[in-house]
This record gives sequence, structure tokens and C-alpha cells, in this order.
Amino acid sequence: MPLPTGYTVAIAQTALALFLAPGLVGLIRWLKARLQNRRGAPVWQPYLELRKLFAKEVVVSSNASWLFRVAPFVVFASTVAVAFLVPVLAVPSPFDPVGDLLVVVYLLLLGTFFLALAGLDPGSAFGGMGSSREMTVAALSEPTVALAIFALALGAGSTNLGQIVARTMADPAAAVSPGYLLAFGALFVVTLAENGRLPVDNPATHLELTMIHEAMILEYSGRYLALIEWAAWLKVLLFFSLLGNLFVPWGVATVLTPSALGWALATLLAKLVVLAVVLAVFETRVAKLRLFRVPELLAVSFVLAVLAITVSFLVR
Amino acid sequence: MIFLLMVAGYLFGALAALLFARGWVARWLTAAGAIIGGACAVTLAVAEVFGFDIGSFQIIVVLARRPWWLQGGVIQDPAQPLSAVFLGVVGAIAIPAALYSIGYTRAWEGRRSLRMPGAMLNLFLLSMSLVPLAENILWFVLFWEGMAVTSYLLVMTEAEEPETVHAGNWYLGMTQFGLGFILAAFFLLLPPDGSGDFTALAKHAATLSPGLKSLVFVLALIGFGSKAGLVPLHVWLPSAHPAAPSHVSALMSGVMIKLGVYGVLLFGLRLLGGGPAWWGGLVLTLGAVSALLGVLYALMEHDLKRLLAYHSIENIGIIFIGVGAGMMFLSYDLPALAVLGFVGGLYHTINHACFKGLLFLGAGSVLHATHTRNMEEMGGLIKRMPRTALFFLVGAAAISALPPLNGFVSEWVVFQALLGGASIPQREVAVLMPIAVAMLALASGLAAACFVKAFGITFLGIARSHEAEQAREAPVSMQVAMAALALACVVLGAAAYAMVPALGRVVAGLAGLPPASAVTVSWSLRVPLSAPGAVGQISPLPILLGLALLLVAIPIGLWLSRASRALRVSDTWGCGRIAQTPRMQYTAAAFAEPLRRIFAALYRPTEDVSIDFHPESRYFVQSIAYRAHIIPWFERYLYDPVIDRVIAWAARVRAIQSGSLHAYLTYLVAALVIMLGLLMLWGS
Amino acid sequence: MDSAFGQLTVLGSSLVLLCGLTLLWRRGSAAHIGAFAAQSVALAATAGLIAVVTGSRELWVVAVILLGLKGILMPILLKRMDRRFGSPRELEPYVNTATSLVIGGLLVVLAYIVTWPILDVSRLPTRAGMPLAMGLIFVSLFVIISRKKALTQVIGFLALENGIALLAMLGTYGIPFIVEVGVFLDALMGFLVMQIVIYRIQETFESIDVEQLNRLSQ
Amino acid sequence: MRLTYLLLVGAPLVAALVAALVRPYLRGVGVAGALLSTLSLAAALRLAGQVLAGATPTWGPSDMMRVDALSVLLAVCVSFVAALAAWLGPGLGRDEHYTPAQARRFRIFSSLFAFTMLIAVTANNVAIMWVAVEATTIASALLIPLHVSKASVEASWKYILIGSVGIALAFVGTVLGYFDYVHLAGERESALNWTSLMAAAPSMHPRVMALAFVFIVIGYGTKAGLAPMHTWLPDAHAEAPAPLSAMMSGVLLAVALYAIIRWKVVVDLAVGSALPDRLLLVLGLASLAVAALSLVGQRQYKRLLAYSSIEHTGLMCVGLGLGPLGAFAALLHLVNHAVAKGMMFLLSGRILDRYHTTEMGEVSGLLRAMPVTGGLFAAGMLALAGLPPFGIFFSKLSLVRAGFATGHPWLMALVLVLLLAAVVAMLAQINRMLYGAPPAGVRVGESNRWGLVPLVLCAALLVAFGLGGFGAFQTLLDRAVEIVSR
Repeated sequence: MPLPTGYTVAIAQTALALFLAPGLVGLIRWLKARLQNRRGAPVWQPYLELRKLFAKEVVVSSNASWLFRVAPFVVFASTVAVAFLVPVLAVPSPFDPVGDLLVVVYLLLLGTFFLALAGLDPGSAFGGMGSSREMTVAALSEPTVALAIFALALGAGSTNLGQIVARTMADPAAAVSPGYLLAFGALFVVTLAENGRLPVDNPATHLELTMIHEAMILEYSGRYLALIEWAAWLKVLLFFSLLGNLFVPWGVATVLTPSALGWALATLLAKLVVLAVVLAVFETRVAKLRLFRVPELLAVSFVLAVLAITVSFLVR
Repeated sequence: MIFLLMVAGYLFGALAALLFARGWVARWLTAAGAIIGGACAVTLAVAEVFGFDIGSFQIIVVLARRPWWLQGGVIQDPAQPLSAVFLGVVGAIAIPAALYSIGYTRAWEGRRSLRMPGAMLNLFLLSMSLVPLAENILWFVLFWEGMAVTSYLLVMTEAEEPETVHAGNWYLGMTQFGLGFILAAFFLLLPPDGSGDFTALAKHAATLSPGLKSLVFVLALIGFGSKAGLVPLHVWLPSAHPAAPSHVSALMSGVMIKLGVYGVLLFGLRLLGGGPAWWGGLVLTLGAVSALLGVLYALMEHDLKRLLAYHSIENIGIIFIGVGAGMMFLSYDLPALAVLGFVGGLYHTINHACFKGLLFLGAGSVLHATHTRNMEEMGGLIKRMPRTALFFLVGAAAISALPPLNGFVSEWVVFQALLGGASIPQREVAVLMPIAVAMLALASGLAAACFVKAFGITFLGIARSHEAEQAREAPVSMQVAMAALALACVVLGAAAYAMVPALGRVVAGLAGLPPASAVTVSWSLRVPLSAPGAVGQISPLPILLGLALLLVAIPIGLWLSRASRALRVSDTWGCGRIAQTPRMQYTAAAFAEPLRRIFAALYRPTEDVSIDFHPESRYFVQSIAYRAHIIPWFERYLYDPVIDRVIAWAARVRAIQSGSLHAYLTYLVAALVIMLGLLMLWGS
Repeated sequence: MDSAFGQLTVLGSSLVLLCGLTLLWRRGSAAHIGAFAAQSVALAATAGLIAVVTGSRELWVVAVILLGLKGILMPILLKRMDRRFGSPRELEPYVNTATSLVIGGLLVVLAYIVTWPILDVSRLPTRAGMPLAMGLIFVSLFVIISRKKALTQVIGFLALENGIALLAMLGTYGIPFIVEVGVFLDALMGFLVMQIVIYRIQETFESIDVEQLNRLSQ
Repeated sequence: MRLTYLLLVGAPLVAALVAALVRPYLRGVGVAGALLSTLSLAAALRLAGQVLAGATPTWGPSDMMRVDALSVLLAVCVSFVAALAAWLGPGLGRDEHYTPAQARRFRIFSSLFAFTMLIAVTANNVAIMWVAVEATTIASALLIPLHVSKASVEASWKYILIGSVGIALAFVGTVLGYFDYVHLAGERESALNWTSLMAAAPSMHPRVMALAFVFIVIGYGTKAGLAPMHTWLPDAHAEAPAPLSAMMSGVLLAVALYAIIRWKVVVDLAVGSALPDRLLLVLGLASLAVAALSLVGQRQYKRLLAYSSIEHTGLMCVGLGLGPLGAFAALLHLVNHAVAKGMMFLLSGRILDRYHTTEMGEVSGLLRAMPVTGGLFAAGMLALAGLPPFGIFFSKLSLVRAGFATGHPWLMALVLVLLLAAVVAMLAQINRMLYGAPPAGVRVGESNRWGLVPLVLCAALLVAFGLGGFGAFQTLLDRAVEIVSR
């Protein structure tokens, strides 16, 4: 049903995602602070950060090349492109045939790729370290993602997000099938890894030995940093809505009536809050892993994914 | 007609090189010949694959009937679609490679004559173009060996370095090894009337017992796999490809090894007409293993060209994953999925030719500028050779399967084929598919990491050596060649709608595959999946355009918004260090260190660190020497033992020539007596 | 008549074979040369005998040439060589005399085994001797193998030629004359060349112990 | 036609006589000898033409000389390599390290050598053939120690003794064959003629012929350098002066093989081809194995070439055991190998002159020191490895094909493995000579450029065989194959 409204809605939900992303991260931070008995910054702090960063001048290393200046835009663009593909509010979006889950994954990899290059560009030891570790984590989380996709595709018979959501809504039993649950677990771990959350990386630290993401973008400042940060936050939101809408699709609007969309927005916010709480609690409970323990964590998620596959083979 | 023109073009190029040997005339004419030949090859291929009529080439068949005991067809007439694809690949890379050679070989002036390399380049291209067109055992083997010997001589171009000679020995040795298996495979199919014609072979093969068929297939797989560089037959590849001049490396890595794929398809589909599922399973497994091991060894390489060579192993692995999946689906009578698998394999064949060619040419420009292949001595080249850097970046992104470039699209097709594997009735077999998916995903992820290293350490940061500081941008001809391939990487990605159905038509009819109904094409690419009716679909072109749009829109948006536009250039922040030196950067070794630890089980790394401290205090270090090695499993545990065994036997046999006349005479008489004894036995 | 003739030829050929075996038994060049001369004479005699019976003129000539060439000329040349080199005693052979003789006997048996089946092809009275000729061939091969001195090896080779000639005579009353001439020519030439080379060995190695010829190996 | 034949065999004889009579040696003698050898080559080619025209001329009392396609093929090879050796042999060049006496000796005996070989391949009477083959030993043995040294004397003694003993055994075989024939058809002057043997063969006594064939194979096999009778070959080839090595390796082995072929045809008819084929396969495979493994870790390049000759003779032998297609392969291989080995040994002579060593370890940078020589050497190596565009590629291919077509897959597998070992060994060894920098004190740059012309011709010939256009040559081969496998 590629109605013009369809496009407007699709673009609108992308804009919504962009708008909500900082808030979501702010919420997570606030929750974590609360859980750690701190007062914590207000939920809208990230918006302020963005405004500040956009207003500040950019400082670029004398060693940096044009790539250093292009990278933020590539990162932001690829993440936004992903936002067009992920069902946030309504399915099927007219952009659904443009890309499936694989495209989503590899678009995000595109961003990571350029960010890692940008980390190497100024020729500082931190950047190199960050890129190296970031790429390592990214590479190792690929198979898990692929298998999670495989599991979903098995159930839904397609790798396209709209299809998957539609299918799951068609038979709710699928949602509680063990295959789905295991895939969900796997994807959750990947979410932690891909977004540089604890226990893989600590988004709040600048202690070089533990940094991954932060080390990579250490050289960035001003609007460039703003773009990168915003993209990172958007990524979190997108992963959350993937987790929320792929596995628990209820509430996602299938018809573009205002009521349906309103309901969809409400459920989306609810899902986000729940996931935020889960994440906050989780991050508060666990400590950061040594870098060379991270593969073990990813191995766990891989095993989950393999189980998901086998289970869904068995129940097929 | 065009066919004749192609042959003439290559021969002309070879002749020109032989006649002029040096100077710009030789360089241009040599390249011109190759370019003409390549253009004709592409024309033939495109016409065949996309089904225009440009007339067939009857003439050559008449010409070609001269050599001995040739029965049946000689040269395909017209080219079969499958052959046309590979012919096209040869031509498509021949053109930029030849163009590139104009600038690249200028550095040889005075040092080395163009006679051999130029002539061999053209003959190499000629034989490569004729291999897929051969329609008869003799011709196939003739061109196959011609390809081997010409490329061998090209590898030996820079034989000053001892390792080049070593590489050459390995290369020719493995070629002959493979040839043995190929000959066995062919001649086991020989029909009673002794006709070496492929159609006759196929007809005869239909009458053979399954066991014999399987034997033939395995022999062919070993023979052609050794050319394609499948693990564990890959050992020659990482040493031979880098040793050659870069435009030749591009051809060997981008094109030549693909003919191994052609060979497997020729046997698996055309001559044997498909077989039991385990054929496909074997191919799939070998492919997956090659893909993973290839990239894992690439990660440990700091020699830019060797790194690329290892990635060829990886990509050949991906291609074989597609082909293997296709063969399995074929045996389970899932034609739509089978087509998908083969299409994925062929598509990736073409794409890999483009970006691997591009990358080798880029590496060549770097080598040309810095005179080293060691990444640890590079850095900061993006400022001195910006265009080369850009092109290399495109290639790197393409080989890392990043959308919207071609590498991603073909890998996506392979992925979809594997996902479809869920619908294989036998579950224990179907489970193979997700494993392949996981390995493929890991491989592509690691490839991305590897190329962040390759590009980042080589082009970004600060120059690590004097040569890197003095580097100059490559000559125009080389830039144009690279630009063309970079463009191809983008276009081939966006043009999936045209490519995929065309390739579907190519495999149609082989081993009873249906015409490419499997892949329906609208503005998006729709492929069937396990569940009936369900499809996976992507639209490369919109992705490309969308990204482009965003990349334009976002800066403009920023510009229009109230965001600050100020920009200050300053030193890299270094925790209060005074000055920043190149030595403080991350090195290639350091970059790969985490993965080296994680996969220690495979690498078995051994490192020796030697620190000598400052005489006053152990807290001051004067110098640290760090050296790390990884175990070359296959060389050490597969090849070396065999070689040692042979040498041991040889020593024993040479002892026969003891020098004692009496011993010699005794052999003689002993032989006589034994023969007489045998005769007695035979008589009674 | 035929039978008697057969008996005689067999006797002759066994004499020839015995001389061959003597090479294994006796030591010292002189003895060997003597044995060879005797063998050649016996061979010539056999040839003559056959010539008498068959009345073939060619065989007469053959017999005469045999006598002259192998019975007289070659022994003389050999003697001169021997004197030139000194070292009268044969060096210790690889296989001691007793064993050699046993092996010689076995070889004759082998010759019988090999030759017997083919005798029925022929109707000649002389054919009974063919196994002996074959035996001589084997024995002289054994001489060549087991003896160390170049000279002895030459003698062994000449004995081998005698064996072949005997075989031809007994089997077919000799090969066509023209061929026979060629063969004799070859034999003489070969002998001379061997002589030359032996002189060369002598002057380069100061000895004709073949065991010193082991520079070339592998 | 008679005149042509007389030219063919007479020219070398005349050359020998001239060289023997004129003393002291004059360079003119050498030139005359070379011209005469070329004349005999021309005669051979003319004869080939006549044979192609359908003639099989015979001469001499009771037709003891006869020329058919097979013999003319060999005759061409022999006279070609002989001419090559004559043009590049000692006694022509200005700067050379041969004394006139040595040059004279070479001229006499090499011409005689060629003469005997030509007689051997054109003899109809198998005993004459035997006499000639035996004579080849005599003619060549004295040339090996052209430079008298312990090594060369030793080599010649081994050669003459082993060769003579072997040949003597071949004569036993000949006598046995005659023995059988006589009691079939009575005594005749023409009794030993191959033609009459062929005529009588079907009714001959299988036991006798089988016995004869064993002696024949062992005997001539010794001269052909088949393992385990090959032991004289590496020594002789390595120690002989290059032109002689070229003749021995290029054609002498082929002539010996020719003798075996002649007899095999007869025995096939008498006994059936099963036994002879098996004998040849066994011997061929043994030679192949011994040679291939001896090539590994070989230290001297002339010995390397010698062993590769054994290897290729073994291949031909295997081919002869594989029916018509195999015979075709064998004969094609024979011709190619004659040219290739002739070229290689003459090149090795040039290398020896320059480097003064036969040790491969002490030869390096050949391509730089002598570009053309080195290039030809490399080309010859690739040709012997059986790579296109050289003729051996086709013969090797048809051999393997014959093996599979006649149902010997395992045998072929073994052959392929051994060939692989041989190729890799030669490649590794020779590459070590070709590349790198020449050792100090080795002059750089070709000398005696004219001497290169015939060698370049050889290379061109090899390529021509590879591209394989020669209709006439093709038909000659086919005729020869018909003779071998009737």
C-alpha cells in the first residue's frame, strides 16, 4: 500500500526516531544514576549537549585528512538511512522493499567502518586502539546477528522487517516460540556490543584502558562530535525498536489511521521505557569485562543464536 | 568476426612488445593490443549474456582444426552463456590492467625490457580468454597450460628477489599438480570413440556409474580447486600473486583463479549434469573454510599485496559457498534456490574481479610510489596520493561488503540462497546452511576489520618512513584504470536488476535448471525464501541514491541551520605529550593484536620481545624489538612432510648409482634373470 | 650317424662350457687367458666338425677365423697386456671360488630350464648342446660380475661372445656369412677399443682394479 | 633414390675417412664434415619425401637395407642431431680449448657414430641392425675421454663394458629369433630380414619368440638407458663432450628404442601383444621412477639432463606399451625429445665453457651472463616439462590419454605423480642456475654468436611441433604408427 500518506508516515517516524533518540539515552542515564543513588542529570540533558556541540567550533588535528571530516556525515547518514528501514511506528513502510535486516546490519557496519578509519586518521595511539577494538567487537558480533536474522527469517519466511512484523502479528504463537526467545536474547547481547554498552564498553568512561568507542572518537569535537553522538544514540533507539517491534510486534500500526498511529506511538514509548529500565538495571548490575573476555560474551550470544536456529528447525 | 578481432588484438600486443621492447611506443602498443582484445571479449560476452545477436565466429573453427586428433567442436560457436560470463570477466579486467601497465611499466625503463612481460601479458590474456571457450579436451588443456606458463613467466618478471623464484617454483609445481587431476578427470570421461568433444563427454558421462562420476567430480574439484586457491590447495597463491607485477597480480587474483570456478561448474553442471547432495556439500564446506581461513590469515599480513592475495582466497571461498549451495539445491530439486545460489556465485565472481583488480592496482600504485609492500613503513599516503586513496577506499568498502557497493549485493544474494536452505527436506543437511551463514558473516565482518587496517595503516595517519613521505601520486594512466574499476564497483552494485536476471539466464538450462524464473525483478530485487510466497528483497539503487541524498542533505542542513561553522586546526591531543611522532601511532601489528589473541588457537602465535634498558635505570627503555610469528599450518603439516618424504626416497634411489661397476652389471643380469623367471611363470 | 654327430657336438660344447667354468675356478690372468684360448680352440673345433658334417664352406671359414682370431691373436694380445700390467695374481674376487663354482652349476641348470622348452622347435641333431651354450653365456656373465680385474672382465666378455657363437652354431649351423663377418669385425673392434681403454685406465689410475672406478656416483 | 640413400649413409663415412686421412688436422676438414653431415640431412629429408610418396625402397644383397616411414623418421632425427653436433663440435671455432688432435679424433668418431646409427635405422636385416648398434658403442666409447681425466676414463669403461654385455644379450635374442625362423622356413640369406620375419611371424613359436624378446629388451634396453640397465648413462652423458652427449642422448637412445620397436612388432604377431606390452610398461615405469627420483637433489646439470633423458625414454617405453595411440605419442615424443635434448646438451656445453664447472651450485645468473643461452636453456626446460607451446606437451598429453583410453588409470596416476616430481625437481634446480647474479670472474655477454643460430633453430622447431601445423610430418608419423601397431 505505497500511498503518499505511507511515505509521509515513513518519513515522519524517521524524524520521530531522530527526535526521541537523545531522550531515550537521557532516560537510561537518569535511570542508572537513580539506581546508583545519584541524582543524575535531567532526562533532556542530551538535547542540551547536542545544542552545545553544534554551537561550538570544530578542532581538527593537523594530521587529519578529508576522510576525518567526511566520516561524521557518513556515520550519521547511514544511521538515518537505517532509521528509514526500521519499523518504528507502522508497517509495511513503503521503504520496506528497499532493504531488509541484512541491509540494516551492513549499513550500520558501514558507519562503524568509517568511524574506525576516522579513528586512525589523526595518527594518535588512542584512535588506533579504539578502532582496533571496535572493529574486533563488530566483526565478532556479525555471526550472531546473521544467525538471529536466520532464525527470524525461518519463522517469518523473509528477512524484510515489515514481513517479519506482519507474520508475527499474524500468528502470535510465534512470538513465544523458544526460537524467538533465544534469538531475542542473542540480539539483546549484540545490542550491548554494537552500542558500546556495559559490559563490553563503558559509554561513561574516558579511562583509555577501557575505552573503545570513546577512544575512537576522541579527536572529534563540535558539530562533528554532535553528529557522531546523535548517530550513536539513534542507533540505540533503533536497536530497541527492533527488539521491541520484531519480537513483540503488538501495537505497531498496520493501517495508517491517526488512532492506530497514536496507539502505536504509545506502545512504542512503553516498549522503549521497559527496555531502558532493563538495560539500566543490567548495566548497574554488571561490571565491565576485560577486552579479551568480550569474545566469550559474544560466544554466549552466538550459542544462543545457534540454539535459536536449531530450535526453530525442530519446531518447523 | 569480433572473436577474430580479439585474438588479433592480443597477438598484436604481444608482437608489439616483442618488436619494440622498450620506450613509450612499446608500452602503448602493448597496452593497445590488450585493450582491443579485452574490449572485444567484453562485447562478445555482453552480447551473449544479454542476448544481442552479433553473429557467430565460424571462421576460427576452420582455422583451429589443425592440431592432432581433434574430434568434435574446437571453439564454442557461439560462446555458451556460462563461458561468456568468464570471457567477459577476463576482458573487463584486461582493459584497466593494460591501461594501468602503461604507467606502471614506465618505471622499468632502463632497468628491464618490456619484451617478455609485455608479450606474456597479452598471451596470458589470450589464453585466459580462450579457456572458457574451449570445447574440446585438447584445446581446454592447451589454453589452460598456456595460461599457466605465461603467468608463470610473468610471476618471474622480478626474479631478482629470491622469494620470487621460490614463489615461481611453488606456482608451477602446484599448476602441474592440478593439471594431473584435471587430466585424470577429463580422460575418465573419455567416450569409447575417443572424441574429446565436451558434448560427447557429457553424453558419455550420462552412462557412467555414480561412483565413477563422483570420482571424476572429486578429481576435477581438486584440480580446479588448486587453481582457484581453495584451502588447503592455496599455498602457492599468497606468494605467487604478490610476486608478479601489480597489474598482473590484479589479473591473476581477479580473473585467473576464477577459471578454477569455471572448471568446477563445467564439470559439476555441464559434463556431469549435477550429482548427489554431498558434492554440493563438499564444495560448500570447502568454500566456507576457505572464506574464513583466508580472511584470518589476511588479518595477520602486513605485506599489502600478500594481504590482498589472502583475501582472494576468502572471496573464492564465498563464491564456492554460493556454487555449493546451488549444487545442493539442485540435488534436492529446488531449482529456484539452485539458480539463486549459482547466480550469487557468478555475481560475486564478477564483483570480486572488479574490486580485487582495483585493490591490487591501488596496492601497485602504493608500491610504485613507496617501493615497499610493508604496511608498517607506510602511512599518511592519503595526503600525497589522494586519488589513489579514494579509489582504494572504494575497493576496500566493496570487498568489506558495505552497501551500496557490488560486494554487498552479491553477498546478499549468497546469504539469501543460504537462508533458503532451511527448506531442504533433510534437517541434518539443512543445519549445514546456518553454519555456513555464520561463517560467511564472520568472514565478512573480519574482512571489514582487515580493510580498516589495510586502508587506515597505509593511507591514514602520519608517514612511517622516508619513502612514504616522498610518495607521489600515480601517473594518469594508472589513475584512470583505477577510476574505471571503482566506478564499476558502484555501477555493478546499483545495476543488480540487470545483472541478476541475466546471470539467471546464464545458468538456465545447465543440468536441467529452469530459466531464471527464480529471481523476479522490479525496481527491487525479489528472491524466493523458504516459506512459499515469502520473499526477501532489497533495492540497491535506492539505497545508493538515498545515501547520496543524505550525504548531500545533511551538510547543507547543517550549513543552513544555526550550527557553528568555525574550524580550527591544531595538534592531535596526546595526553600532554610535547610532540607527536609516527612511532606513537598504532601499527598494523598492534591493530590486529586483539584478533591475534582471540584466534590464538589457530595462529599459535610465538612472539619474542627483546628489551634493552637504559644503563642507569630499568625504568628507561632504550629499544624494544618485538617479533611475532604464526604457524603456517598447511605448509608445515601438510606439504613439508610430503616433500621431506620424497627427498628421503630420492636419496635412497640415488644410492642405486653407487659407482660400482660390478653392482651395475649385477643389476643387468638380475633384471635378465628375473625377466626369464617371469617368462617361465607366464609360460606355464 | 646323426646321433654320433650329436654326441660329438655335445661333447665339444661341454668342453667349451668347461673352459668357461675354469675361469671361475682358476686364479691368475695367465690361467684365465689359457682357459679362454682353449675354449676358443674347442669352439673352432666344434665349428669345424659341423662344417665337416654339413659340408658348408662358410662354416669352414668361420672355424678358421675363430681359431685365428680368438684362439691365437686375442690370447697373444691379452698376454701382452697382462705382462704390461704385472700383478699376476687375481685380486680376491667378490665370491670365493667354491661358491662361484656352485653358482656356476646352478646357472647351467637355469640355462637348461630356460632353453629346454624351445628345443622341440628344432630338428637338428646338434640342438642338444644348446643348453650348454646358454649355460656358458650365464657363466661368463657371472665371471664379468664377480671378478675385479678389468682384464678378467674382458676375458669374461669374450667368453660370452663364444657362448653366443656356440649357440648360433648349434641352433642353426651358424648365421648367414655376411652377418658373421660383421660380428667378427665388431668383436675385434670391440676388443681393441677395450684394450685401449684399459691402457687408459692403467695410465690414469696406475692399476686396473675396477674397484677404483667409483668416482662417479649418484 | 639409391643415390639419395648412398648420400645419407655415405656422407658421414666420407667425412670420417677425410678426417682420418688428413693429418695434422685442418679446420677445413671440420667444415667439410659439417657440410657433409648437412648433406646427409638433406638426403634424409629427400628420402622422407619419397617414402611419403609411397615408396619403401630396399637395397643390398637380399634386400638387407630397407627404408620405410619408421626408419626414415629416425634417419631424419639422427642426421639432424648429427649435423647439429658437427656444426657446433670442436674443430671449427677459433677460440677453443681443444687441441687439433682432439678435434681430429672427434671428427673421425662422431662421423662414424652417425654412420653406424644411420645404418642401424635403415637396416632391414636385424642382425645387421645389431652389428650397427654394437658399432655405435665402439664409435662413441673412445670419444667420451676426449679430455682424458679419471672421471671420463671411468665413464667410458663403464659405458663400453655394460654396453657391450647388454648388446651381446641382444644378439642372443637375435640368434634365438633366427633359430626359430630357420626351422620354419629353412635357411636363407634373407632369413634375418625384418620383412621376412614379419611374414613368418604369425606362425612362429611363441615360447621361443617370447624368450628372444626378453633378451632383446634387456639387451637393447641397456643401450636405450632403461632402468635398471641405465647405470652407464648418467656417467657417460655427463663426462662426454657436449656434442657427443647431444648425439647420445638425442638419438642413440632413440635408435636403441627403434631396435626394440622393430622386434616388438614381430613378437606381437607371434606371441600376441600382451606380454611385450607388459614388459615395456614395467621397464618404462621403472625408468621413469628411477629417473624422476634421481632428479631430486641432483647436483650437476649434465647429470640432471642425463637423468631427464632416462625419464623421457621411460615415457616413450610406456607409450609403446599402450597400443596405437601410445605408439603415436611415443614416436612424437621421440622426435621432440631428440631436438630438445640435442639443444639442451649443446647449451650445457656453452655453459660449461663459460663457468668451468658442472656443479649447479656454482652456476648462477645464467640469464645475465649469457642472455640467449640462458633463455634457450629455460625454454628447453619448459619444453621438457611438457608445457605448451612446445611439442612435448602434445606427446605427453596423448600418452596420458592413451593410458586412460586403454584402461590403465592407476598406471597413469603413477606416471603423472612421477612426472610431477621430475618437473618440480628440474624446475627448482635449473631456476637456481638461471637467476641471481653471476659469480665473480665469469665474463658477461654471449660469445660465439653464430653458434647460437642452430640452437635457436631447435627452439623454433620445438615450438613449431607444438603448434603442430605440419601436414607432411603428421602423415609420416601416422605411417610410422601404422608400422609399429599393425
